[in-house]
Order: sequence, then structure tokens, then C-alpha cells
Amino acid sequence: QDSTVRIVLNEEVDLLEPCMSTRSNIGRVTLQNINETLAFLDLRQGGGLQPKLAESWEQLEDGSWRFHLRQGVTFSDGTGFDARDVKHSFDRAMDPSITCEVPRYFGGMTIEAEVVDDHTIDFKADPQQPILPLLLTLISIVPEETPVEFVREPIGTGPYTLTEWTPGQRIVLSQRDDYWGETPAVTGATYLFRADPAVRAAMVATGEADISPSIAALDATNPATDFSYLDSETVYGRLDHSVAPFDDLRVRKALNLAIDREAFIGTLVPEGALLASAVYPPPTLGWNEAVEVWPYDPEEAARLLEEARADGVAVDTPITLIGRTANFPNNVEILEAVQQMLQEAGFTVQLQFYEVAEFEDLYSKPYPEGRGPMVVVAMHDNSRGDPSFSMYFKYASDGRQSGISDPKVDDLINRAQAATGDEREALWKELHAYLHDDVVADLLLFHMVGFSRVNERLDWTPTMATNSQLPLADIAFK
Amino acid sequence: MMSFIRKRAFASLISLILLVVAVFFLSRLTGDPAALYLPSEASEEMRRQFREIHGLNDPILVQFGRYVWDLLHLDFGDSVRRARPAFEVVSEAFLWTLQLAVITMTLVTAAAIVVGSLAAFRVGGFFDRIASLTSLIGASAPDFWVAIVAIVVFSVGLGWLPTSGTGSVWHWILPIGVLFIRPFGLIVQVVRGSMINALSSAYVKTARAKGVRTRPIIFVHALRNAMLPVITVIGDQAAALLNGAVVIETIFGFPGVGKLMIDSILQRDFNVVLAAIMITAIAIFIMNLLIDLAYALLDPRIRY
Amino acid sequence: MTSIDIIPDEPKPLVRFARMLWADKFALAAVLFLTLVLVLAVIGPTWLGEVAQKQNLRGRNAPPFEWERGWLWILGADALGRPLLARIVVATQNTMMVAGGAVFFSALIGTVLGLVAGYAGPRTGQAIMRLADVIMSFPSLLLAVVVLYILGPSILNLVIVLAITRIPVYLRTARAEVLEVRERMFVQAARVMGASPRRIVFRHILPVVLPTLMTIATLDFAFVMLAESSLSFLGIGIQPPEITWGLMISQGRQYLTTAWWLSFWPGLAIILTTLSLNLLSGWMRIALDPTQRWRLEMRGRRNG
Amino acid sequence: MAEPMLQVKNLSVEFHTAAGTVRAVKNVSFDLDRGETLAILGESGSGKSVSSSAIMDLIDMPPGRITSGQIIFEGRDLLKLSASERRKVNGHKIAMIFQDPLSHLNPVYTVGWQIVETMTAHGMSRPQARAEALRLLGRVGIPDPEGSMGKYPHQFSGGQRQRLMIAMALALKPDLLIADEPTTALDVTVQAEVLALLEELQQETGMGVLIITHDLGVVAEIADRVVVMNAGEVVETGDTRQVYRNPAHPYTRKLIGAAPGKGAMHDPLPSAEPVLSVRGARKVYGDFAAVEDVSFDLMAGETLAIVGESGSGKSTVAKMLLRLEEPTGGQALWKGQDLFAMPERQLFALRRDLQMVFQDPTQSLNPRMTVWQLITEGWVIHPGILPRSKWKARAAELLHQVGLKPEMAGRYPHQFSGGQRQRIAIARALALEPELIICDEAVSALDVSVQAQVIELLDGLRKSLGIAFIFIAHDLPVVRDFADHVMVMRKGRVVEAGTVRQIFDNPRQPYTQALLAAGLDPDPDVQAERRAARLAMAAG
Ligand SMILES: Nc1ncnc2c1ncn2[C@@H]1O[C@H](COP(=O)(O)OP(=O)(O)OP(=O)(O)O)[C@@H](O)[C@H]1O
Ligand SMILES: Nc1ncnc2c1ncn2[C@@H]1O[C@H](COP(=O)(O)OP(=O)(O)OP(=O)(O)O)[C@@H](O)[C@H]1O
Ligand SMILES: [Mg+2]
Ligand SMILES: [Mg+2]
Repeated sequence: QDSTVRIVLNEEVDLLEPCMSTRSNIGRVTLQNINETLAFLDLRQGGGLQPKLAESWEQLEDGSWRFHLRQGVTFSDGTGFDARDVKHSFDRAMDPSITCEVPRYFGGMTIEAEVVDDHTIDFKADPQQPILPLLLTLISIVPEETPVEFVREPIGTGPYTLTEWTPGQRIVLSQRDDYWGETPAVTGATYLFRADPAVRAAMVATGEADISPSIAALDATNPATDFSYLDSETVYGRLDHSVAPFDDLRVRKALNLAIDREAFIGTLVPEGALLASAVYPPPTLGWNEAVEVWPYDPEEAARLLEEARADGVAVDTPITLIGRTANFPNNVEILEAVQQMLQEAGFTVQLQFYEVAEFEDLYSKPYPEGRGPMVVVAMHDNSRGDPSFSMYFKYASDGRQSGISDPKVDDLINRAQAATGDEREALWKELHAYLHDDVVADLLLFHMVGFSRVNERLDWTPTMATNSQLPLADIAFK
Repeated sequence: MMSFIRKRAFASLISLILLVVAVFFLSRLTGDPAALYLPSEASEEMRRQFREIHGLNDPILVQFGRYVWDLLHLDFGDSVRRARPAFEVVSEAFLWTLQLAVITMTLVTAAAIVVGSLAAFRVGGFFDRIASLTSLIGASAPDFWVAIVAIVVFSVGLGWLPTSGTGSVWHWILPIGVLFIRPFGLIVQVVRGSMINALSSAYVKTARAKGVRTRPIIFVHALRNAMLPVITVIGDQAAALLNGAVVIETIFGFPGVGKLMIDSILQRDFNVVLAAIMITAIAIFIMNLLIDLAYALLDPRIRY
Repeated sequence: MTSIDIIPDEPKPLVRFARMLWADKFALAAVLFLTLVLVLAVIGPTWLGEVAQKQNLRGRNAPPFEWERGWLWILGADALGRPLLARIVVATQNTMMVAGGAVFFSALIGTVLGLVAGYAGPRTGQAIMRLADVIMSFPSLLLAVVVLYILGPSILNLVIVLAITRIPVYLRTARAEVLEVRERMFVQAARVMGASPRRIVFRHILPVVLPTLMTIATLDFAFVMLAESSLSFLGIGIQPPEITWGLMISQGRQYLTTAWWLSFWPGLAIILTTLSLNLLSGWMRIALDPTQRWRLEMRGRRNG
Repeated sequence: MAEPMLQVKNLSVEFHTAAGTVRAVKNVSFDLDRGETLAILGESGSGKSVSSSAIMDLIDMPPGRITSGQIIFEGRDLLKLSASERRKVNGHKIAMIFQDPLSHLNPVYTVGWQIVETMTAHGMSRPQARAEALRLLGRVGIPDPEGSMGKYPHQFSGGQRQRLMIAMALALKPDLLIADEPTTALDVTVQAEVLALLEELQQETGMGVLIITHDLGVVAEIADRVVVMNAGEVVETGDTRQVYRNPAHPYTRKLIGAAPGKGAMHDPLPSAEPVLSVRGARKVYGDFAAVEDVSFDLMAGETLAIVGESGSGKSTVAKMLLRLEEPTGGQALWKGQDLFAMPERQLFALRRDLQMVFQDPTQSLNPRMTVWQLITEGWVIHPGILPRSKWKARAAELLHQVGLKPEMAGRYPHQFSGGQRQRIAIARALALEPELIICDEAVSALDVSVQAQVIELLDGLRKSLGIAFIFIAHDLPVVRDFADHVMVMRKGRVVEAGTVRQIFDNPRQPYTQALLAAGLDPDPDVQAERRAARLAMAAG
């Protein structure tokens, strides 16, 4: 029996750099396969943060974190794994002379890694970071010999090594013999790249591939092989509160009330998707069950608009609904439907799609001068289990993609980020409700679902994490 | 002839320089690579660093000077995305594209000339109608339709061919088959039109008076006279293929230069874009030169 | 002078062409279809604009040929439950504007430049040809992005981008033919008569070149209609809820295997239009060529 | 007596045109025996070429249609042969020399290839065919046969092309040779050689020759019998001598009476200021000098005839004057301005004054223009010549003058016979009312009666409007009737020049003398005598 698997990805892997593994196409190949992390977030069994290369960790008196590393681990190049490797991995990822993606998650803090002994390492953060172990799941561990430049042959402690990479065509991983952990059932994996979803689905159907982690909802027609999963992506329309008429609360409420969100589910948005009340999906810490999604109430929306108009708010200003081309499935149709719903409620709405680069100009600060009222429809991904990966960017006064400036929000974000345990959860809950109900910060739409097609010979189901990683060790054969 | 080629090479060099300069400056008007390379949450500091590393903070003329200087040392720069030499990235892809283009165009040319000529031989006849109709329908159908239907039928349904990818000869059949259709339709039409005129000329009468058989009359006497517009259109279609067959590359996972170029343009990976344009441009220039030489070979009355 | 020494009036060309059209039933059907398309292009948006925008999520992807919904739904409905027939009718205007505009301008500019390049001195010719080389190797997507950034999105700019990228094929074809035709004796004869270069090029050379160019243009029409939708992807040009056939096809792409009608009907519209244009150009090739014209005149006689 | 080799019985051919049906050939019958030479004489446009094309099955059908008749060749009706049987006959058993050599040669293949193909198409091996082709080229008098094999048709002069066609037709020693005006573009010396060649082959293989010609001299020289056609019908058939002596039909009588070379010769006016003065004109193709140091003067209202060997550079001189070929050297002063050095722009202004009738009428008429458009084009280009309201009348007049019917104005060039096309070209040149007309074999494809009419017309214009002519021709009797001065060319150089009287009555150079001596007389008896003398010379 063939114990290797072929996995077809939707986007070519152009780089196999461990410090870039937060990019989903890279992460799906490297994370936990070639490179491992100190800890990982278990979304499969819902077990929360689990040890990997670190056996345990604790917060010290001064707020810094101490990690006790696993012993007897070797890298695939034969060198042993110790604390210096961890420090090098962290420093390398944060080094400004290469453009790794990781530093963006460490914005607004300075972290110092300090080797205590071969198997113990301290991370000192300023300000204190209650979720530092979670943050460290983003750091792939590489040997300390790794140069501070992008590598093409990643070395890691994972159960697999890279044995072939033909750019544009395939990447092959094979199992190594001296892996520290349990030997996975899969002995090797070939990664293929196909941009077309129908082809990806067909490849599993013909047996040319075993797993296609993302296929189109429409192609997911075979219950025996096709799985849907909440994929941690949230679609929402970002409003800019500094531009009239979005500076008026009634207008923002009307906007939300005008959308018949239910009508989308099972039609333009696949069954299984959830109506959103926050920009991150439900299993995230501090998810507030009590927050109710805005109902569909066009009369109320119209009434609110009239009221605002009576107060001299420029509700007739044409609003631009801005989408990014090919952003998510049915992007165009969904926005067209939103446009029509808004128009029926009395708004004047134009639709405009932009290519990534121009979209970015509108989506991130500094926003263009003289812009009119815009609803920027974007998709945000947070599968990391904590709102802090979203909140600052999206809602803090100087968040890069924030459309609001609210002192109370700023304060809540600051406090929540510094807090731990129940306090942290409570603060996030408060913020969730405040943003949704009182500020009416934006036009929240859906938490999306993804679809995977898996060959029947495999015993594997996708999870929320499948968006960012695909540990081969999770795969078993039937 | 040699002096013609020399003159031509010189003129082409100027075009190439023009092209590179235009692409260099125009592409830099189209937004900041940092915004695309880095995630949108990245801080301004990270962006600045990124630009610093890739020399994007310098005045554009300085950047251009540096680019030219490197180019003179045959250094096309690195791909920002891939952290590899751009030339390497492009030449790998281009070799695939070149093979695909050469094979496809050879098949297309042979088939279209035969079909078009036979159609012209009996204008309005049964063969003419059928050949024209099918080739035209093929040529105006969206290529992704054809591609996906072909996959559904031949790979999923019949299981004869692999859906996509590379590796064996079988992998080439669907992409070539799909790519074949449009140029085939177009060239059949051009051959047909041009042949209608050629076949009614007086020298064809002479050939008949000499007792030459029908096949050489069509394919020797008339065809060569009819070839001028035909090779021009073949050249145009070949150029389109050399620029990359994006749909085919996307659907069949074919590692050619088309999707690479598009991705690089959308990602503002300028070095790759420039390298790709230069390589394809040189190929296209050479092809056009060959075509111009072919004119003179085909028709001795043409002078340069 | 006797009474027979009177030059008879030319037979009314209109009547003559009508008769020749009648003789070729395929061309006749093509003309009728194209007339319908033109009429729809004019009245479509005002006539069905409203219906074509009316969304109905419950009736999304409704299959075709369900009479009970009413004739507008006969071709089925799209992903937002809008009747496809109405949408195709409404899309006609934009489609014709964009595709027609692009093909027209590229053919016009390309042909004129090609004629000049072929007939003018070698220096001008070289300059034009090398410029064509540059355009030929400039990726259309990059051009689109550049135009988008510099000029902003608009239908006109879309037409500009599409037109520029298609110029070289007309240019090269026209020039290649001119190189040969200008050596023909009747061109020399016209020069002796004192005909200006403009007259020689347009009156004597162009008619010989034109049929080939028309053949290319008709197939380009299909190509441009499809290419236009791939540029819409960049946000240049037509934006939903405005619609073109190409856009409808690309929106229906993902439903190809589940709701084929979404992209099939607009695809069919493109195929039929292209086919009609091609049949028409094939007919014109014969009708405008005195040495071929008998093919139509004879048949007309026998039939009528 | 055995069946004749070829019998044409009641042949009728129709053409379809927009204006209706043209009956080109009406119930034509004639026959031809092995070893016999039959000449078809007749008015230009009378259906000679069409009848002969019908024998070869080369009429485009449609638009042409053979409405009745039989063509029986060696016992079989050619009209009923299958395509493959037909192929075995064409080229092999029956060969044809076309009237219009340039358009009938494939422009993109070397002439060697085209001649060789005739033979290989019928099974001869390539090396053998090549050797044979070389021999043939030598026989028809193409200079440097080896080098010429690799050249293309456009690199040959009109007469040379005609000889290439002849070589091609004779390649397989056919049983029947159809020669459509095979010597129109040949100077008399070459013509004599070609005719001798035909005769030789005829004796060798018993070839039957069907020769279409308007040159009564040629008829007298080689034809055994004559068929005279007029308006699509055979009006007279008979033995050559008998037809010449006792023509029965009025048309035949008219034809014989119109034979040129009998009128008085011109005496040029005393020298005035020349309008055109050419000095040291030179043209080199590669390293071949086509024209070398040609100089002459031309006065207003005067005719300069250029005669000479085929390929001697006559057409090249004409084309240089009009700058259709860039001169390599020399000057040509037109009213004081150098035509050779003039920039294109300046030349424009002069274009109207200098017109040309090309040697090859088919190629020089735009196939997409009607006769009406062709003739009026000059008036469109030069609006000053004639107000639009007068166009119709004037066009009709011109057509009439060149012997065409005005109702043909709506037809296209391909719908005319060779001679008719030439007349269209003449009418076109006249329409511009130029000051100089260069006629390159402008009347060589015309039957003598029409020729006489056209020459008379040109002569009238010369006198009344003072138009000057450069008249390139090989037909010495016509030159004698029309020219004031004659210039004799050979191998690119002027051999001798002088007034018509000087050249004709008192030729000084041996070449000129040979040229004059080689001329053919329309009288079969005279011609028979000369022939006997020639044969005696050769024998003795
Ligand atoms: N394709 C055609 N369509 C219409 N009429 C035609 C066509 N071809 C020839 N004709 C007519 O047929 C008649 C006979 O033409 P043909 O070529 O046989 O003349 P010809 O006797 O060879 O004259 P010439 O000595 O001038 O060559 C002419 O009057 C001509 O106008
Ligand atoms: N394009 C060319 N390239 C090479 N040689 C040429 C070219 N055109 C003409 N010639 C040669 O130049 C010579 C003169 O040609 P030209 O046409 O002037 O002869 P001609 O005197 O008009 O003869 P004819 O009476 O046979 O028409 C010929 O030997 C011919 O082979
Ligand atoms: Mg004739
Ligand atoms: Mg000549």
C-alpha cells in the first residue's frame, strides 16, 4: 500500500523559508512537517495550547516566560536542538535585514530571548505579554547555523525533510528516520500546485491527488470525500467613521439593518457559514455569545435614514462599495446583492472592484485624501485563538486598518492585551459587544467555511487550522 | 542579407532598450511592492525596512542606474517574492513556454495550412463549410470552457489523460489540444482567404496546362504565393504563446512564463517582470526577424 | 457619335449587393443576426435594464427552458436569480462598445500604420515595425495596470488597453501584404498616373489587403470579448452590476460543472456573433472581389 | 484519309458577367492534322484565346461555360475526360503558350524550377529534366541559360518571359502545341529563331501547331491553313495562300488591307528645342548592366521608336524615365529639369505629363477596378483636366477611339481579351492628355485592323496636340509607319539612331541590317521565296 500522499495546493509555493511560514501556502508545507514550533494550538481536538519542542513553560515573577525544552531532539542535518537554536530562530525572524513576516505579530513590544541553559530559555517582553506562548507558535525553529537570509533548503526538527523542489511544479517531503517523536503513518508527501479549484477537485477524483485542502463549495458534491470546515476567515465591510454620512450612528445602524444576511447562507455563501458579529470566528477567546447579529429590518433602516436626513446628515452621498477582485468565492455576486439591499433601503451605492495593490491603498492607512464614504469589503483571517491578533489593527485609533477612533475602544484593547485568564476574556467580551452594539463599527457579514476534498483511503478531516498548516502526522490511512 | 540582419539586430536592440526603460518606469508608477509583499497588518517600520533592503527608497533614477549597471553585468536582480535570481526563475519557466509554443505552433501550422487550403479549393463546398464552422466555433469559444470540459471528459470521465501537471508526454496532450484551437481557427481562415485568390491566378492555370497534379497545384504553386499573410498571423499567434498561455498555465498547472509574469505584475515583483519581458521580447524579436526573412524567401519580389 | 456610345449607368450597387447577399444564405443569416445584435445593443438597456438587475436569491441558478417563469427566464437565471436572457440583451451594448471599439481602433490604427510602414521609406518602416515589436512584447496586463494607475478605471481606458495590444497583428499583416502588392504592376501604373501615396495605398493596395484583415478582425472580436473580462478582474473598465458577455462568462465560470447555462449562453452569443461576422467577412471577400464575384452572382441567378 | 488529330466541332462558350451573359465563342469548328500548322487570325476579342483555352480545359467554369460542342483529340472527346486523364494529356500531349507571359509564370518560383516541373510532372527524372531545361533555354535564346535557371520571372524582360513560356511548352515535345500570340514580344531576329525552332520540332515529331497571331507575316511564314475569326465566329477557313490572295469575307479583306508597313515614312521637323533630353542613362541590376550609356533627344510632337533585341533594355529605359526603376546613372532633362535626380515630391507635379502604356496590360490594370474606374482615375487624381459632368461622354469617346464598346465600361479587366486590355491601357493613358506617352509594345497584341485604327489615333494626337511618343516596339512595319526617329538597342546599348528614313532605307550597323532583313512579309508567296533562299543559304 502506498503510504505517501499527494497534496494539491491552490497557490504555488515560491519560498520555503521557515520564518515565512505564517503565509498559508508556505505554512501548509513546512509547519510541523519540516519545522516545528515550541508549542502549537490544537484546533483539532480543541485542546488549546499544546507542547511541542517545549515540554512546558511558565511565567516568571517579572512577567517573562521560561520554556523548558525537549531533549534528544535533532535537526534533520544531524545537529542537536537546544536553547541557542531557539534564540537564533527568534532573533533571525525578527532581524530587520531580512523581511520575515513574523515581526508584524510582535508590533508594539520588544522581546528579548535569553538562553538559561542548553534546555531552558527565557523570553522577556516589554510590555508584558500574557499570550507570549501563543505568539511563539509563530516562530519556526531552525538550527543556529542558519544564515540570516532566506534559505531554500529549510532544516528543521520535524518528521520530514525536503527532498525535491522543482519550482512551479512540485515539492517532495520524505520522512526522516531520526525524528524525536512518534513516527507518522505518512512516509512522504508530494505537493502540487493548481490555481483552478475545479481542477483541484478533479485531481482527487481521478486519484492524482489525495488531499485538496481548498476546493470550491460548488464542487463539494461528494459527501464521501468532501468536507466543509469553518476556515477562520471573516468577511466584513470596513466603514470609515471620519467621513460623512458614516460619522452618524443611525446611518451605520441602518446600513447593518438593511442587509438580509440569512438570505446569503446556502445561496451565495455556502451552508455552514456563520453570521458574523466580530471580525474573528467563534472559538476565539472572549467570544461573546450574548452579542446578537443585526436583524434584517429594512423598514427600521429606512426610518433611521429618514431621521438622519431630517437632521441634515448627508445620507444621499453616493457610497462606494469596494471589493477586491477574486478575494473570496462569489465575491462579485455577494457584493452585488449587498449593493442591491442597501439601495432598497435608500442608500445610493456604487460598486467598484480593485486589484490587490490598489485595494491595499484604500484598505490600509494612510487613506486617500478626499475620499468619499466607502465600504471596504475585506476578508480577515484569525485562527490563532486570541482577538489580539485582530483588534489593534482593526479598531485602535492608530490601527492601520481602523475606521474608528474611540478612546474607550483603545483603552479596552490596551487592557485586554495586558491581561490574562478570566480578566482577559471578560475584557475581550466587553469589547466585542461594545464594538458591535454601541459603536456599530462596521458592516460585519459572515464567518466563511472552506471545503476540502480528501481521498477515501485517508483518514483525515480538515479543521480551522487547515487554512494555515497541514501536519502530515495528523493523516492516517484507513 | 548579413547586413540586413545586422541592421535589424541593432534596431531591435534599440527597441529592447526602449521596452526596458518603458517597463522600468511605467511599472514603478503602479504602486508600492511593499504594500503587496508585506501583509496589510505590517507596520510602517517594516515597510520602510523592506523598501530599504530592496533599494526602493532611492530616487527612481538612481534605481534605474543601478538596474542598468547590474544588467551590464548580466545580473537581472533577485525576485523579491522568491528570493532567487529573477533570471533563473524566468528562464526555467520560459523553457517550458518555449517548448509548448514550438510544439503547438508546429502542429497548428501544419494542420491549418492543410485544412485551409483544402477548404479554399472548393469554396462553399461541404468540406469548406464544415472546416470553417468547426474551427470558428472552436476559436471563439472561451478557452477555459474548452479546458475544463476537456478535463471533465478525458480525465475524470474517460480516465485517458492526466488532468494537469507535467511529467509524461500524456500531460502535454490536453494543454496543447486546448491551445491549438484558437490559432488553428484563425490561421485556417487566413489560409483559406489567401488561397482563394492564389488558386484563381493565371499561374495556377499554367500549372494545370502543364498537367501538374492537384495536390502540388494547391500545396506548391498556390500555397507559397498565399503564405505572406499566413506567416504573419502565425507569428502573431506564436508571439501570444511566447508571452505565455495564462489560462492554460492556470488550469493545467503548467509551469510557464505567462502566469509567472501575471503574478509578478500583480505582486509588483519588478525584477521578474523585467527579466520575463526581456527574455520573451528577445524571442519575439528573433521570431519577427525570421518572419521578415521568410517573406523575402517566400517571395523574391520583396526587397528590403 | 452614335447612340450606343453611351456608358451605361452602373447597376445600383445596393440592389446588386442585396442580390448577392440573397445568394449566400449563410451570409444572409449572419446579417440578420448582426442586425438583431445591433438593435439590441441600442434598445437593450432601456428595454430590459430594470429586469436584468432584479435579484432574486430564491431563484438563483434557475435552469433554462422552464416556461412557467416567463420568457425572460427561458435561458435560466444567474447566481443572483436574474434572468439570463435579459442580461444577455442588456449586456449587448457594453459588449459591442468595448469589443467593437477595441477591434475597430486596433484594426484602424494597425492597418494605417502597417500600410505606411509597408509603403513609406525604409526608415519610417523600420521605426514603425520596431515599435510594433515593442507593443507585441509588452504584456497586456502590465499595460492595463499602468493605464489603470495613471488614467484610472473607465470603459474608454479599457478600450484603449485592448486596442493597443491588438495593433501589431494588423500592422504586421498589412505591411507584409503591402510589401508584395506594391511591387505589382498596377501599383506602378497608378504611380505613373500621378496618384498620391495616399491614394495608392488606400485605393489600390488596401482593397487587396482588407479581406485578410477583416478575417483577423472577426476572430479578434471573440478574443477581445473574452480578454475584456479578464481585465475587468483588475477593476479596469466594466464593473458589476454593469455587464458584458465576457464578464457573464467569467462569472459563470465556477458554475461550469454545476450550472452550465450561466456561462454557456453568453458564450454562445459570442460564438454566434463571431461566426456571423466571419461569414459576413467571407461573403465580403467574395462580393468585393470582381474576379470572385461570379460565385455569388451565378448562384443568385440559379436560385432566383 | 485518317481522322485529323484535333477536331473542334461547334464549340460555344459563354461567360457570366454582372451585366449579363457574354457569348465569347459561337459554334466554332476547325480541325488540325498531325504535322500541320493552323493559324487563327482574327479581331482582338474575337474568341481566339477562349477557344484555345477550351481545348486545354482552362476556362474557369463557372463563370465560363461550354454550352455546346466537342473537342476530339486523337479520337477522344477532351470535354468528357476525367481529371486524371486530362492531366496526362495536358503538358504532355497538348501544350500551351499563353498570351500573357508574366502573369502565367509563378512569381515565387525560379524559371528553372517551373520548366523542370513540366517534365517531372510527367515522370521524367529530375537531373534529366534539368539538362533538358538548360538545352531548351539555350534553344529559345535566353542568354546564360545556366544562370537564368535560378532567376525569377520578374527578372526577365517581356520577350524573355515569352521565350520561357515557349521553352516550357516545348519541353515534352507535345503532339499538339497551342501557341497564343507566341511572338508578340519578340524582336524579329528572335522571332525568326523561334519560328524555326517550331518548324524543326514539327518535322522531328510531327507536332501539330495551332498558332494564334495577328501578325500576317508570321502566318505567311509558317501557317499551312488559316481560320479567321470575328466576333466569336469563324468567318473563313482555308489554305494560307488562298485566303491571302482571295479573301472571301469582308472582315478578312479588311484585315489584309490593314497590314502595316506600306504607308509613307515620316519626315521629322527640323530640330527645335527638345522636351526630353537623355544623357548617359544607365541601369545596373546586381552586376548586370541592363542599360548602358543611353542618350537621345525628343522634340514635342515627335515619335521616337526604340527597337531592338528582346532583353536589350528598352523597357528599362522607359521605366527609368518614369522613375519606376531607380536609375543607376545619367540624367534625363524634361524641359530642363532632371527627372533622374528629382525628389519624389517634385516628380508628382510632372506625373500627369508623362504617361506610359505598359508592356504587360493584364498586370498593369487594377483587377478590382472597372474600366470606367480605370479610365476616370486620372481625372480623379488631376481634377483640373475635365469637369465631372463631361466624364461620361469623354470616356465613351476614348473607348470608342480605341475600338472598344462603351457599354463595356462596367466590366473588369479579367473579363477582357489580351488585346482589349491593351486598349484599355491606351485609353487610360490618353485620358490624362499628357505631353509624352511611352508606349511599351502598346499595339503588339492588337490585330492589324485595330492596330491601324489606334496608330492613326495616336498619330492624330501627335499632330493636333503635339504629344511626343516614345514607341517601344519590335514590329518594324508599325515603327516604319509611325516613328520619326528610331533608336536601335542591343545588349543595353544604343547601336544606331537616326530618322526613320535613315534607319529603314540606309541601315549602317550590321545588327540593324539583320533586324530589317529578318522582317516577315504578309504575302505568303514573298515569304515562301525568302524561305527558299534562306534554306538554300543554309544548305550551301
Ligand atoms: N471572364 C470573362 N468574362 C466575360 N467575358 C470574357 C471573359 N473572358 C473573355 N471574355 C470575352 O470573350 C471574348 C473573347 O476573348 P478572347 O480572349 O478569346 O479574345 P482573343 O480573340 O484572344 O483576343 P486578343 O487577340 O485580344 O487576345 C472577349 O470579347 C472578351 O471580352
Ligand atoms: N529586376 C531585374 N533583375 C535583374 N535583371 C533584370 C530585372 N529586370 C530586367 N532585368 C534584365 O534587364 C534586361 C533588360 O530588360 P528590359 O525589360 O528592359 O528588356 P526589353 O528591352 O524591354 O526586352 P523585351 O523586348 O523582351 O521586353 C533583361 O536582360 C532582363 O533580364
Ligand atoms: Mg487572346
Ligand atoms: Mg520590354
